[in-house]
Amino acid sequence: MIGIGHYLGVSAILFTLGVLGIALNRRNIIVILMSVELMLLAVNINLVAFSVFLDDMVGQVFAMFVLTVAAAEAAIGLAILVTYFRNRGTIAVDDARQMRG
Amino acid sequence: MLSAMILLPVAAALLVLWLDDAGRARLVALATTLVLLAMGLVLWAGFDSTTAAFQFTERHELFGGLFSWHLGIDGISLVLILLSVFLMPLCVLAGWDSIRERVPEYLAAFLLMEALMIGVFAAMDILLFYLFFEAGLIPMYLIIGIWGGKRRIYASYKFFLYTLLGSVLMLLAILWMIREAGTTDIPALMAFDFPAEAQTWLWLAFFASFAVKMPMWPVHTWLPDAHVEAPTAGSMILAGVLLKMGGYGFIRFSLPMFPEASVELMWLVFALSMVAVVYTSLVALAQADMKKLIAYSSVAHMAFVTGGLFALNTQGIEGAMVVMVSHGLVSAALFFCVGVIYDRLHTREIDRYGGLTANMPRYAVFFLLFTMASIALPGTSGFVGEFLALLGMFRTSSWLAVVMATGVILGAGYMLWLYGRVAFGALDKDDVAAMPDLKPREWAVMLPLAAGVLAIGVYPAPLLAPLKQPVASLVARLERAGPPAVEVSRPAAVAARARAEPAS
Amino acid sequence: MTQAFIFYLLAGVTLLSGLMVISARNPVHSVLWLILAFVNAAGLFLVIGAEFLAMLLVIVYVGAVAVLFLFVVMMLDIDFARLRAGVARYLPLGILLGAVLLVEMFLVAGAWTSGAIAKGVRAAPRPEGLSNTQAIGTILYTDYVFVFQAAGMILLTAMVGAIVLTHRERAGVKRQDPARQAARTPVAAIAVVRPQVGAGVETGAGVQ
Amino acid sequence: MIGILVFLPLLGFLVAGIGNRAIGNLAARLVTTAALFVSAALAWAIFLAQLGGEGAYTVTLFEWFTSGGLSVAWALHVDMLVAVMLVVITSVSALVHLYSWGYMAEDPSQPRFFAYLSLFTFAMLMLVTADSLVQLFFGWEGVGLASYLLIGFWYQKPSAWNAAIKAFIVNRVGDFGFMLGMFALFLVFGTLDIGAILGGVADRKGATFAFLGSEVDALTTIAILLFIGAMGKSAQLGLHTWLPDAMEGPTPVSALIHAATMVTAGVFLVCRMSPLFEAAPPARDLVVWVGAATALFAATVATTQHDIKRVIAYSTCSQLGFMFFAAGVGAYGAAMFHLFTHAFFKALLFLGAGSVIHAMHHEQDMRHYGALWRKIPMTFAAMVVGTVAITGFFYTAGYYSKDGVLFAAFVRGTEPARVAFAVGLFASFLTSFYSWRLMFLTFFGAARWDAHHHHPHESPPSMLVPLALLAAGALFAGVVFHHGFIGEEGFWRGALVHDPDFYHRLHEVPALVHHAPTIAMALGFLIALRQYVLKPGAAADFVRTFPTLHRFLYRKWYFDELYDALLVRPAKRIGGLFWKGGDLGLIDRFGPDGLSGLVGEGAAAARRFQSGYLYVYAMVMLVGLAAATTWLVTRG
Amino acid sequence: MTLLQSLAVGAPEVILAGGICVLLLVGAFRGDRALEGLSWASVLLLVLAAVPVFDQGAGSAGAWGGLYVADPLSRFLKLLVFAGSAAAILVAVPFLRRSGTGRFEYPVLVLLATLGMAIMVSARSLLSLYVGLELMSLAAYVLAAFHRDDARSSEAGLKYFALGALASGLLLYGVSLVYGFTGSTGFDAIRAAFAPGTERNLGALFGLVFILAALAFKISAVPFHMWTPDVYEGAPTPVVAFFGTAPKVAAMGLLLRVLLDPFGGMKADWQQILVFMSIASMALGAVAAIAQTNVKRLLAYSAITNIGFALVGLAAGTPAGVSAVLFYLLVYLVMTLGAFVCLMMVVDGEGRNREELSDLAGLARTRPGLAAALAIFMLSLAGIPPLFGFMPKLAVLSAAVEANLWPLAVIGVLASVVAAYYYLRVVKILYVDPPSGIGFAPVEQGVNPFVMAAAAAFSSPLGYLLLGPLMAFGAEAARSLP
Repeated sequence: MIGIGHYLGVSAILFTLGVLGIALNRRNIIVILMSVELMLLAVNINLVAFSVFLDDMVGQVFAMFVLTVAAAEAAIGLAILVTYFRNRGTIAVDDARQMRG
Repeated sequence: MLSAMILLPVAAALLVLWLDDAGRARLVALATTLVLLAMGLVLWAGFDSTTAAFQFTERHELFGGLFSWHLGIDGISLVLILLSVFLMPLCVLAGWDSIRERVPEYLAAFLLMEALMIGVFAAMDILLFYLFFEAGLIPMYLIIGIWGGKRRIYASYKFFLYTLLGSVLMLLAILWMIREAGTTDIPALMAFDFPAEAQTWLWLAFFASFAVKMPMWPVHTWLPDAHVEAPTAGSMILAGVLLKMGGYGFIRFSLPMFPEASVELMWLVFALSMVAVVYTSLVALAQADMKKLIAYSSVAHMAFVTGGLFALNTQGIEGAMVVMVSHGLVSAALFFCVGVIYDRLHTREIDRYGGLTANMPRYAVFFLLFTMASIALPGTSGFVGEFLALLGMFRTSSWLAVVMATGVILGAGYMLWLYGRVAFGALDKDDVAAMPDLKPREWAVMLPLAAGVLAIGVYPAPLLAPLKQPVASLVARLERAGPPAVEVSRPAAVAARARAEPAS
Repeated sequence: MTQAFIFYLLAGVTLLSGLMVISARNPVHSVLWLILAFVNAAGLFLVIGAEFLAMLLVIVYVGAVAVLFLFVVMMLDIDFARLRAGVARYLPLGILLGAVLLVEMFLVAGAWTSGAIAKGVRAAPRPEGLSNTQAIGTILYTDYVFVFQAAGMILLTAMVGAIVLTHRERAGVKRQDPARQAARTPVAAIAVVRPQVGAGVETGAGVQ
Repeated sequence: MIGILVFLPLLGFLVAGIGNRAIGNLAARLVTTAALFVSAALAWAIFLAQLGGEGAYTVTLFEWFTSGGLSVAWALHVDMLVAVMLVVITSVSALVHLYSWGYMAEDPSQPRFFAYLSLFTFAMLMLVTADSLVQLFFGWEGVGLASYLLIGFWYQKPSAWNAAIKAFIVNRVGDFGFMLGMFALFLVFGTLDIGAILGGVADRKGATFAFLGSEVDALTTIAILLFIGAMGKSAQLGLHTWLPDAMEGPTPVSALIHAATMVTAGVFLVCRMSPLFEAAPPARDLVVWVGAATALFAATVATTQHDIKRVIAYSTCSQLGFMFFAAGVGAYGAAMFHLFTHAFFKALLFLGAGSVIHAMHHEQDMRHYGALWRKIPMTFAAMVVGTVAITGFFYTAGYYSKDGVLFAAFVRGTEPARVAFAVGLFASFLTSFYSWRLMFLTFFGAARWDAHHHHPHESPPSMLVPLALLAAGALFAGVVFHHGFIGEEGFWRGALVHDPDFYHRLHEVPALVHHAPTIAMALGFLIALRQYVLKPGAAADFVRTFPTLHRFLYRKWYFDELYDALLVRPAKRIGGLFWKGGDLGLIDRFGPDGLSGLVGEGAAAARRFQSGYLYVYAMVMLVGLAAATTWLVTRG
Repeated sequence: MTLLQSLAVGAPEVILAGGICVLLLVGAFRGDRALEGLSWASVLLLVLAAVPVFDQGAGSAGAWGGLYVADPLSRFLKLLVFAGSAAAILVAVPFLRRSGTGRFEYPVLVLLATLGMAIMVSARSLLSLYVGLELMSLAAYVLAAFHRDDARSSEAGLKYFALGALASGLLLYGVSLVYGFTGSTGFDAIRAAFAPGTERNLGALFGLVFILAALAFKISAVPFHMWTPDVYEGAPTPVVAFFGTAPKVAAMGLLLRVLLDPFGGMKADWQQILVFMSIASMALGAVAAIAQTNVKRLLAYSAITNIGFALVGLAAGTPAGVSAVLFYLLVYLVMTLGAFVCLMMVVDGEGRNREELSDLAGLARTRPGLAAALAIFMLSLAGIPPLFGFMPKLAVLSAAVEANLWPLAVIGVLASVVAAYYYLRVVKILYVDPPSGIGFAPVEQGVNPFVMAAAAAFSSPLGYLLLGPLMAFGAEAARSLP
């Protein structure tokens, strides 16, 4: 049996990747949305791992809701992205600074 | 009665805004202030000077027990309320012609000021006091900001933020006091013994607020700017009453609530007062702007108040009170004097005037009277106050009295120099020569002020009478803290010491 | 041993794919890498014994979400040349932050023991003898029905939101409106004009 | 009676001042002058009553203010000392009022002038009748105010109002000492009632208190502080600079205020507080030193001045020095006597000078006079009387009083007293010299005025009558009163410290001493005669021979320049420095403006930081998160 | 507990959810013409949903298997949230019509967000917390981008979404850690895990920090505030009015509950973080607002400052502090709403909303009532006596002083002085500056002036008359936290 530490480690790395995908991205807003999905995936790995190692179902139920919400979130995110693209003709992160100060 | 005195001007302010007509607004404002003056006189007539207790008290639990609408006055409050209601009709008159824009708003601001001033002096709940104390900033900010001079924006911000900065620290101290004493009642707080080590901090926090309000050196620099930019009536009320809130604060809070800290830190007040007198008097000498000069003189006079209060004896405190009242009248009058000629020539530069005695003799007489009152000529109100204050200071510290007394010399210097340059000299400027003498409205402002100044100067007993008991109980309270005083060694004592020394 | 090998393989590929998702230049590639990451993560779930979630991941994510992404990327018709391959100015800071967080998370994760947690606190201990899917099913519609319904509202929100933001009725596009067609009567459709002699008829007058 | 006496001038002031142009010149003149004459009559009545042994009494009017242990009332006190002053004040004032009818006849603001004169008289009366030091201070400052107004009467002239301000401020320096003296008195005695204080002096001999960091003898300190006040008012050396400048005022003013009455208030104060000074020998010594120094200094300066009024002003200053050292040596009676006689002959001299000035159309420079005695003989006669009186010619008023002062100094015999005697003697010589110099330059020699512009004419009767009356006083006041003032019998009735034995010894001075003043006077007269009449040009030779000495004296020992350089200009410069450098440069710059600038910069930085870039925003969040987690981990 | 009981206890949410579906259907059929009707219907729905809240009395009742609780705190917050949402729906109509975005989905989305908030404030488990929070957030993202033809609105939505998603990622990661290290997502169980005497649970603490970060994002506390100014500026004004009120209240209430109830035992650990956030928010909000030229941006920084103040009370962590925070939220909600209503009424002759500070110049001469109200809101937000906004500041400072958090209190008052500057600047622009020359549209009819006047009266000294009941209300709600 693989120890929980492994799962948590994978999850942590994946989460960090997701976070950095948002924080370091200056190219492409879509990648930000994907980074969010990575973070949620990391969370799910965590939840499932804890659920299994605690011998408790709540974690998996929670993960399921996370999946559901993530889908909704993706939908809305993409919708906003589409609107934005229609208005501005670009999805470069660098360009999204009409409001600042 | 007191509630009515606070609510009436508020109602009048709303009425004035609603009327939205300059002429009627003026009449309403004047009538209101006169009614308040009458009410003030009724208070005075009904006041019992034989007790230090608060009178005309009323208490309504309007604020859910957090604090209460608790009003009442003792002699100290009474005197300052009288000062306020006395000055307000004159302020209304002072701006009668010279303010032409947005008159209803202007008068409403003044009426609100009056309500707040009365509130400050009548509040018997410390939070209620704070509310009134701070609230005054808003109308004054608008008065300076809207109807002020060229640099009014800077001046109004400086006024507002400076004073606010001082008083927020006081707010924290108030909160701590409420927590510690479990009450917001001022009389209860006055009777509460705060631990000595906490007193120092509380005292400093209150000091931050009142020192700015007074103002004391070196936090005085808002005052010249505010005065210079404010319209005449604004300066009058600012110098006449608002500055007194600082002195009132000291006497109502700092001294009775933190007597030990007051004794411990009196050196700080003394040092600042001494610096203030010399420093600001010299600065006043260097001014080319009339209002600025008078503003600096206010700082110097307020130093007499702080010095007198912290002499911690009867003469010092009573003297400080009289200085406050006197300065209220005199500085208001002086600012009005400036306003009178400013209305005619639209400059405050001293050198633009000269020789006014020739074409405005009556004006020159009044101006002279107030100048003399400002430099504490006996027979005017200024003397009684400064004399008593200095006498009180001498009893505590001769250094203090000596340095402060130099203010008497320097004060004569800058005021006479001002008067000389404005009223004396050859009338060689055409526009100055064309200035007409006092108009009836201006007479109506000058005369009561002059009467007040002289009356207090010659027979201040009615003014002093209500102060006796509160000051006596305050001094009794301070005695327990063991204030220092200059001791006179009588010969017997000297001899006894001389005998004792060889033996030991 | 085998299990460990499979775990490391899946985990390795997941992490690599994750890295590629955020570093690929072409968003289409990013989406594909994302799909790979999901599939591998589903594998990880299988390894640990959460088969229902594994399936869900593949179906919902790979089948729906990732495809949605792909669809949008294609639809937006992005000028990829304009998307410079720049790394953020804050790359060193970002990596430092990531490293700090990672180290701390490792530190914390390493401290986990189940021993400290009493069985009693568990809200839903895994029922004995039921499969993973069955176990989830038993509590999802009972204990968690409230959350389930709320999740429904979330999806409703997503739907409304997507429509609000992207759905537009295009002007100039002729649509069929059966109700209107059915309601059309001769009276509404025809106007009888009787012009004076020599006056003529203005075009369209009275005709909608 | 005393109330009417004191308040009649106030009434006159109010009528003339408020009525002003409405009631016209004549009404103003009439009301004020009439009031003063009534007052003068009352004053003489009171004086006679006192002579008749009525004794001291006090009329309390009403309470002024009380505070704690301090209680001050408005009250009018009368005793012999006060009665003497009342007589001097009201008489001279009444005559000056009358004189001004003519002197000010062409002035456009006569009601104002008469109002001021009456105001002054009222204040002076309040001063002398004061029963408490506070009321005395009221009068003290009141006369200062009136003096200020009168010096600046011709306010159009910058020199006039500058002189007025100078007078007020220099007096304030003295008042500074006076006030501190009062505070110390209250500290030590617990009261400011003069009677109570004088009664308590004996009790407090040797008492000490802490003053400016050192333990000082109470009575000495108080006496010195009060004396500083007296120095200011009486223009003693150091605080004398205002008096010559005060000559900018109309001449009747100079006669009344700056010769006969106000400037003697300091002497009056010392005499009034004589028991206190008696109990403070070091203070008395100081009084002697200062008085002697002033007598000498002013006399030397008077020898070189060209302005006729300035000469008389320095003369006054010098005579005040005499009075002080008389008081300092304990001869308060002699001091008061000199004050009394001086009032007559100095008022006479001033009014005479005024008559000359009037004749010469307000020309005051003696270099433009000469040979006037034929043109204005009455004035000349009056001036001669005044001059012989001041120089102490036999049996004139000055003869009695000045000799009394000098002999008292001699008899006292302490070291300062002996110095004072010597100095006084020399000053007498100078007095004689400059007085006659004035006479010769004005009335004799060649006419140095332009006959086309000046038509010297004798003054109207309204001016001559007062001259005549004062001349009579100058001649006979000494003869009539010297038995009383410095006699051995009980003239003063305890109103001041009076030691009959001491005065008895005045008559027993050695012959040389006895004749010394006369010799000095004669010497002065002769030298003046030689320099200015017999050998015209001798004076110019003297100036050429000792240019430095002459300039030193002519520039009044450079006091004005010194004060200007040491005090006035630095005050303005420091004021400017505090304002520009302190308020604006330091307090505002680093205080409100600095803080608001800092906040403004912070605001701009915050604005820049809010750059609009998503990744920056995310990064900030991560920084916050990492900081929090790190804090948790490291906290342990 | 039966389903029926749960439905009864959770009636507000049930009513809302049902109502939303009905309204959505109505809207789908009637189209955008139904905006007014739907708006009023939404308000009615909120009132209906509020009825059971009132009906539940003072007690505390759980439902839905421990995921949900109806206690005084949740009722307090729900009433505030419902009121804020109702106002945000009502006042929006004229604005939406003017800007061409008068779509019927607006009230529905607000209602959905409200439902999310209602769930959130009643959450008794991290699961319901998450779901509620996401429901609110997703609706909010859409609302931010609601003006879809406006690039600024889209950018606002985008930024809000991206950062919000990051925040919810953090939240979830935190939740997973807490779950893993305490073995449960229920608040009671978590609380038990931190009972006094237990070992310091670093993993769960870590989780808490992540959760805290996410909630701090929602209330825009520094350093999780960065989205606020941009979103406030870009999003349509009524939406910002909504953002500034109900969600802030709900998120703050949730933060109160989370920190004091499940994580109450770790106060020593989170208190310092909160103190820092509070200080940073007050200081940054006060300073950064000074240089702003856009009213909405200014109000964003004002929100940051005010949230910093509210956190002062939370950092104290005492019952007095909590009740002060709740009172603060109540007053803040009214003031902010009022300010935005005023802003929405600044319309020029061509029917465009003007949102630059310079546009307000001299408004006092052309629109005295509007200017007076706006001035009252500004001074009240600044907390200058005697305006009512002073009272909540006093309450939180008092709590800080009682908890001996002196640095916090001192920096708080100093920040309020700095903040007073920019609020005053608005007053100055309104009253002192010469008129901007914009021809303003005639005074608006309808409900907005009433809302504005009522809010202004509340924020003015008249509010003090309500002080007793309001404080009691807050204190009552505060009692449901341990």
